[in-house]
Amino acid sequence: MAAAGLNMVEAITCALARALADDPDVLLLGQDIGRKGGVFQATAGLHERFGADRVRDTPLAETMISGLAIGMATQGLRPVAEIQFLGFLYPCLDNLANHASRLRTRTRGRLTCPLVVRTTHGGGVHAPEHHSEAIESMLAHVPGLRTVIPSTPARAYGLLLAAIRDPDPVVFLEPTRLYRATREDVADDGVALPLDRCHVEREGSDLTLVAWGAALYEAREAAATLAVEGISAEIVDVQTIAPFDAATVIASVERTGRCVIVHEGARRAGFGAEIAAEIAERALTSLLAPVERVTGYDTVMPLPRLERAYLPTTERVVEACRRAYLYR
Amino acid sequence: MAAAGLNMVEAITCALARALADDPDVLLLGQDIGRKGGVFQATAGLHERFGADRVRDTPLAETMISGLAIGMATQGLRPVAEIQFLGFLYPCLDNLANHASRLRTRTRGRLTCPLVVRTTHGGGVHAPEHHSEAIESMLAHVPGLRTVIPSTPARAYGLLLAAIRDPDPVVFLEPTRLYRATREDVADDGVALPLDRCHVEREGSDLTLVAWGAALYEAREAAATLAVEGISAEIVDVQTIAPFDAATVIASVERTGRCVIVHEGARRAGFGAEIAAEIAERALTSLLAPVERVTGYDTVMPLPRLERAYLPTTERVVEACRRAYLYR
Amino acid sequence: MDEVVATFEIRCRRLIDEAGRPLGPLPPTATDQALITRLLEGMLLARAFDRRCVNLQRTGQLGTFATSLGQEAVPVGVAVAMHADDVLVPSYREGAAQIIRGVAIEELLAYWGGDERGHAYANPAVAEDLPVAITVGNQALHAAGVAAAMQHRRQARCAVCVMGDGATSKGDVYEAINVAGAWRLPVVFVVTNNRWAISTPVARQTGAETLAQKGLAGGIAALQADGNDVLAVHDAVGEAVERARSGGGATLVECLTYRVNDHNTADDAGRYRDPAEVEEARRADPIARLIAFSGIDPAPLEAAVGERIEAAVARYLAIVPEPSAAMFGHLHHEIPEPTRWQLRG
Amino acid sequence: MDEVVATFEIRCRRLIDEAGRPLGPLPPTATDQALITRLLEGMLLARAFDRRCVNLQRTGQLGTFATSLGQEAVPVGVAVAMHADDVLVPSYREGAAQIIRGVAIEELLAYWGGDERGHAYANPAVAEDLPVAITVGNQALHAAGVAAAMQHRRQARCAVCVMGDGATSKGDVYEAINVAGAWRLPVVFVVTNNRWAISTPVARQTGAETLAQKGLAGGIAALQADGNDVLAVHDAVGEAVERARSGGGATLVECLTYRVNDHNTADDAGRYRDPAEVEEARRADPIARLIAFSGIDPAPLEAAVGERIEAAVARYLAIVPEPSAAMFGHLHHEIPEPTRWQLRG
Ligand SMILES: Cc1ncc(C[n+]2csc(CCOP(=O)(O)OP(=O)(O)O)c2C)c(N)n1
Ligand SMILES: Cc1ncc(C[n+]2csc(CCOP(=O)(O)OP(=O)(O)O)c2C)c(N)n1
Ligand SMILES: [Mg+2]
Ligand SMILES: [Mg+2]
Repeated sequence: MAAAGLNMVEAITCALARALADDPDVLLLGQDIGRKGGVFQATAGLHERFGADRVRDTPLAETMISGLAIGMATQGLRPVAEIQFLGFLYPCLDNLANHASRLRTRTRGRLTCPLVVRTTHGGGVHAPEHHSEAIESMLAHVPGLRTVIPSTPARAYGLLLAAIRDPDPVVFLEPTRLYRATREDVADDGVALPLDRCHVEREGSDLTLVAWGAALYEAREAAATLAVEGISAEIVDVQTIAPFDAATVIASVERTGRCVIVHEGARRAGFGAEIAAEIAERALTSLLAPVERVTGYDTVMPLPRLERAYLPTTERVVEACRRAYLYR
Repeated sequence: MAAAGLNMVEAITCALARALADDPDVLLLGQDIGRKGGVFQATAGLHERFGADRVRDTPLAETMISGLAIGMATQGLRPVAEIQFLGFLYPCLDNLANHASRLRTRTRGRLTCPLVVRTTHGGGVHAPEHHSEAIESMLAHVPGLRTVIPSTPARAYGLLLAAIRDPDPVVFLEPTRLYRATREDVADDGVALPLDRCHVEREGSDLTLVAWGAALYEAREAAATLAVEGISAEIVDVQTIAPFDAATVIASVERTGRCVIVHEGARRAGFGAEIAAEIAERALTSLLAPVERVTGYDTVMPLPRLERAYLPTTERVVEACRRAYLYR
Repeated sequence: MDEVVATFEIRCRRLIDEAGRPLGPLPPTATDQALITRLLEGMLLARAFDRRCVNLQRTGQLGTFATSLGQEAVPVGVAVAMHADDVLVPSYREGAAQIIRGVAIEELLAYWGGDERGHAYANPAVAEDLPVAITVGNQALHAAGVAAAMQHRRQARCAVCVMGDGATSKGDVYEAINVAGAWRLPVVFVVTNNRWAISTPVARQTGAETLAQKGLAGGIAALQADGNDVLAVHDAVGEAVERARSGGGATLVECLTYRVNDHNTADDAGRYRDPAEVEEARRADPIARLIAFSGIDPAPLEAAVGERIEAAVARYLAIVPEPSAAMFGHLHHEIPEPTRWQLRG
Repeated sequence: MDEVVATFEIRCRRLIDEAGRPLGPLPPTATDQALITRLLEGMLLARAFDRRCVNLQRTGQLGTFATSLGQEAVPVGVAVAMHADDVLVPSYREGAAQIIRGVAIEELLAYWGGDERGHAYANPAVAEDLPVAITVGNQALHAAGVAAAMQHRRQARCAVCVMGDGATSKGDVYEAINVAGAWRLPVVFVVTNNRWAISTPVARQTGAETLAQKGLAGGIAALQADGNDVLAVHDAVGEAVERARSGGGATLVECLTYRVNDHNTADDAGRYRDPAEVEEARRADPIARLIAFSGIDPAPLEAAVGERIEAAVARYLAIVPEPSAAMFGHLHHEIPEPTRWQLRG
């Protein structure tokens, strides 16, 4: 956690500023993103720099934000909408699943929907109810919608630029717990990252740890602990949940033979299931141990007093990895 | 497909009538469920029999229907809401995921939410856009929400009664393609079926076919074809998607060693993934072949001209089963 | 103790009565023979198109279809009042408006026949118009977004959104009206109050005496028009369009009409509606009224419209089906690597 | 040609001015000393509770908290106007109303401290009241549903829903108003117009001149009240409650007040708001106004309120944490077999 560089919020602000500066069709909309700079300051200074027309405070209505962005996008604008917390995204699902993701198909390419919806992801920040969701798998089930979850400031920068430049709708989920957790040097060079590639962020030979967002940090800590025990863990940061680059995960599991998937959201029909299913179909013969999922439980994310008991911990990850490693 | 007996719509009407007659707290609400009897006639005659107070036409607003049902349920009523098609359920997700499924947890049992939302499931009836969705996996990801999909008239009757009597929220998805497809004798005996049990509807020894809703019929046809080839398929009708009775599927796969999952919805993060993941974790050593998923594709369900190309066909199921059977 | 802080009124515009007689001094448009002929031709087209579609549906050549019988003055008045560079955001009952704007009849047929290519609109005149909206009400926000884009680019254009009486119960529509008021968006919301939303009469849809007053909640201009008086519809919508295009903000125009047919070809209104009410409504027929007013002989127009439709039907029936891989072709701008294998079936 | 078909007016109720002087003949309630004392005590409680919560938050003993500073007349007027068997459906800024209705102060603290048991409400008097609503606006539909249940059972009761000015932009709120009008539901929607929704002033939230007129869209009764005049709030809400309970249908009461504090303890209003506006608003303080009107010495009430709060804080701080398995205990009426293993962690 370097002292220099940018934290994730700042990297996001930087990407937004670059997108606004580069492309006159880009505009931001959301609640309190103007003078206030957004509830997490992700748009701090942008209202002053680009004006109220391009950094637009909206009325308090999430359905409206999503529907407005669709209409704007059909006119060739590139709206980047902020929803304050992922728990407030539900009213947007109608527009995202029924329209944004379908407009190109519906009109056989005549109309397109180049919009981005930015919102938070995950818990662990002692927030009230509805402020800690991790429902990426619901979004991943929507054909035509890209879902991206960055895990570091630099990846947030590159992936957000890619999301804004993509000619189709993207939901960009920002792990709340990571907003200010780490700093790294981020070159503001306008270089986007690919939108359908998992990132192998640590090579290893004994097992594959697959994670994304803030849960990646538990995976990292687990890998460090396991390294001390002589277990070499490879870490794959999924980062683009949909489309999902199964090939990278499969290739890793083919090498390691073991896989533990870590995510914050509830287990049942969580995105870990998709990954495990791909492995069970495409890498079965390589598997030396059951594919384990270390996830949030199938219950409501508790209020702050119990939230730590809900989220996957490093210990749970380490234990699952040890079980996988020792499995014969 | 016996000539006698009830089709699924009639079985549903029958269950609704019984619930209304048995419990004064039960009431129905939805668009056009009164004099019109619902777009599929599921409430035909109930308005006349039970009155406009207990069979309530609502204004055209799905969010409203879900929110109203929650408020009613907190007062101890048991609202059974109809949403005309699953594609119009999206506006209800906010209330279902943020409130209905959480009210009991949120108040530590002080307030409860005994509501049912009935709507359609799946395609294949040449309907317009938004009338053919199969997004059960999105619902299955919501802790606290039960999701049920019946596959025969008798199971629809028993499961719907169970859903209405359950003291917590249930989404009840009725396969449109099955509404009038088959008839069977349904004893109107008020006997409910369990809400968290898969149903083994055909025993077999060579492989396990897991399906639900209308896709079960492709599984059945496939099993018949395979039988001719000397391959013995066991069929598990999941029927209660959430909570998901993995134990029944695991027990079957432990016996057969092979599993093919069939469902209509898109593949990525579809509920087939959850089932495959459970198998990869809990029955790995029993597996003699990769777990295959025969599903809708990861694209928008097409308009009628191409819908058949989207839906899983008996041939695709048979091929997957043959691959699994021949896998060495 | 109680001080009146705001007052509002809703007005209803009517130009000619059921017999086609002027109800007062008429606007200049009412003497514009070319315009009146266009309006009449449009309504005749609407009626003939609907009839042909129902016939195609009954013979298994088209999917479920919803006609505009008896309420043709609304889509026609709307389409004719719009400028070419405005954007139409229709529901599913404004085929006539789409055709008048430039959508090919065979494209509309293809769409209702279950083929997405029907929404591809080859004619550049309608390149920006939104396709048929099946989900009731969502399109109001899309229209507001289109309008916001126009405003953002300082264009003197507007979006015109058409919806039914039932749609006004959806929160989406209210949210659209509200943001249109807050941002003074160049958008016109036309509510076709045909008195029924499938089996629900408007009186059970809302406690509001008029649907126009829904506009008051967002602080936008709001009025009613006699929806069977095509001159009134044209006039009211035209005024709203000019207001929007000139920076004057949004308007809600409620057009009072009646759905004479069943909701669609899958519905049987006999189950829930008094036939006497329908008979009563038939007497207010917008086509007969305009003919009475104008004295124009409809026969030659009808003949021309009929030919145009038959030629389009022939083209429709000759359309070669898409290959099934087409369902993947436009999901994203290019098929993402991870799902490419699915193309092979 | 244009006929006026409907007219509406919005009235605003004010009973006493900023200096506590009557603005005209007062209702009998204004001479009811016991009532006035209750109202004053309630507002003092609200202020002291807020102050203590902020203090607990600053010292890490409570989560993010939103005070009602300057707008205490609304929750207090509302709670006192309700009958015991009505149901309160609050947002997150009506702690005072909840306490007056019977929620234990330590329960509220527990909730804001991150413990769901704070919503379990041991007091049967509030067994049916809805908990704090975090998602803005959803609660309006829940209130309509509660009211529909009461109506269904022919009970002479009502639901009272409180929301902010920002909430009125949500489609949910409109849909609730609309169904309340269509079904004549026994519900009162109280809009606390404190002029700000976080950093968004009400003028950018909507183009409507008043928020009361949102009610017109659903055909329900609608009025404003001076939200810093607790007698006016009590009177207007009381009238609406009686109307609802007696079958007269729904009302929207917009209470005009001001959010003197930051949005919550995580916000800094200095970034987006002119301090002069806040100073101006402070002068309209509802507590000072009622004291001026009534001549009641607040000191003894304040002392009693302070003691009550301190005792509750002590009980709050002594609460034994729940075991982590508690997060599973109330998901369903019983833990379903398939997820039972997760209990073991
Ligand atoms: C969101 C949504 N809910 C339900 C439906 C089913 N549905 C189709 S048309 C219709 C009635 C619409 O009535 P109205 O808005 O008055 O339009 P009209 O059909 O009279 O033109 C309904 C309920 C739908 N298409 N979309
Ligand atoms: C649906 C939803 N969107 C956004 C938020 C975040 N948020 C919390 S309070 C608030 C402002 C609410 O303003 P208002 O309704 O005026 O109530 P006030 O805070 O002034 O009491 C916002 C945007 C939320 N809680 N719920
Ligand atoms: Mg209608
Ligand atoms: Mg406010």
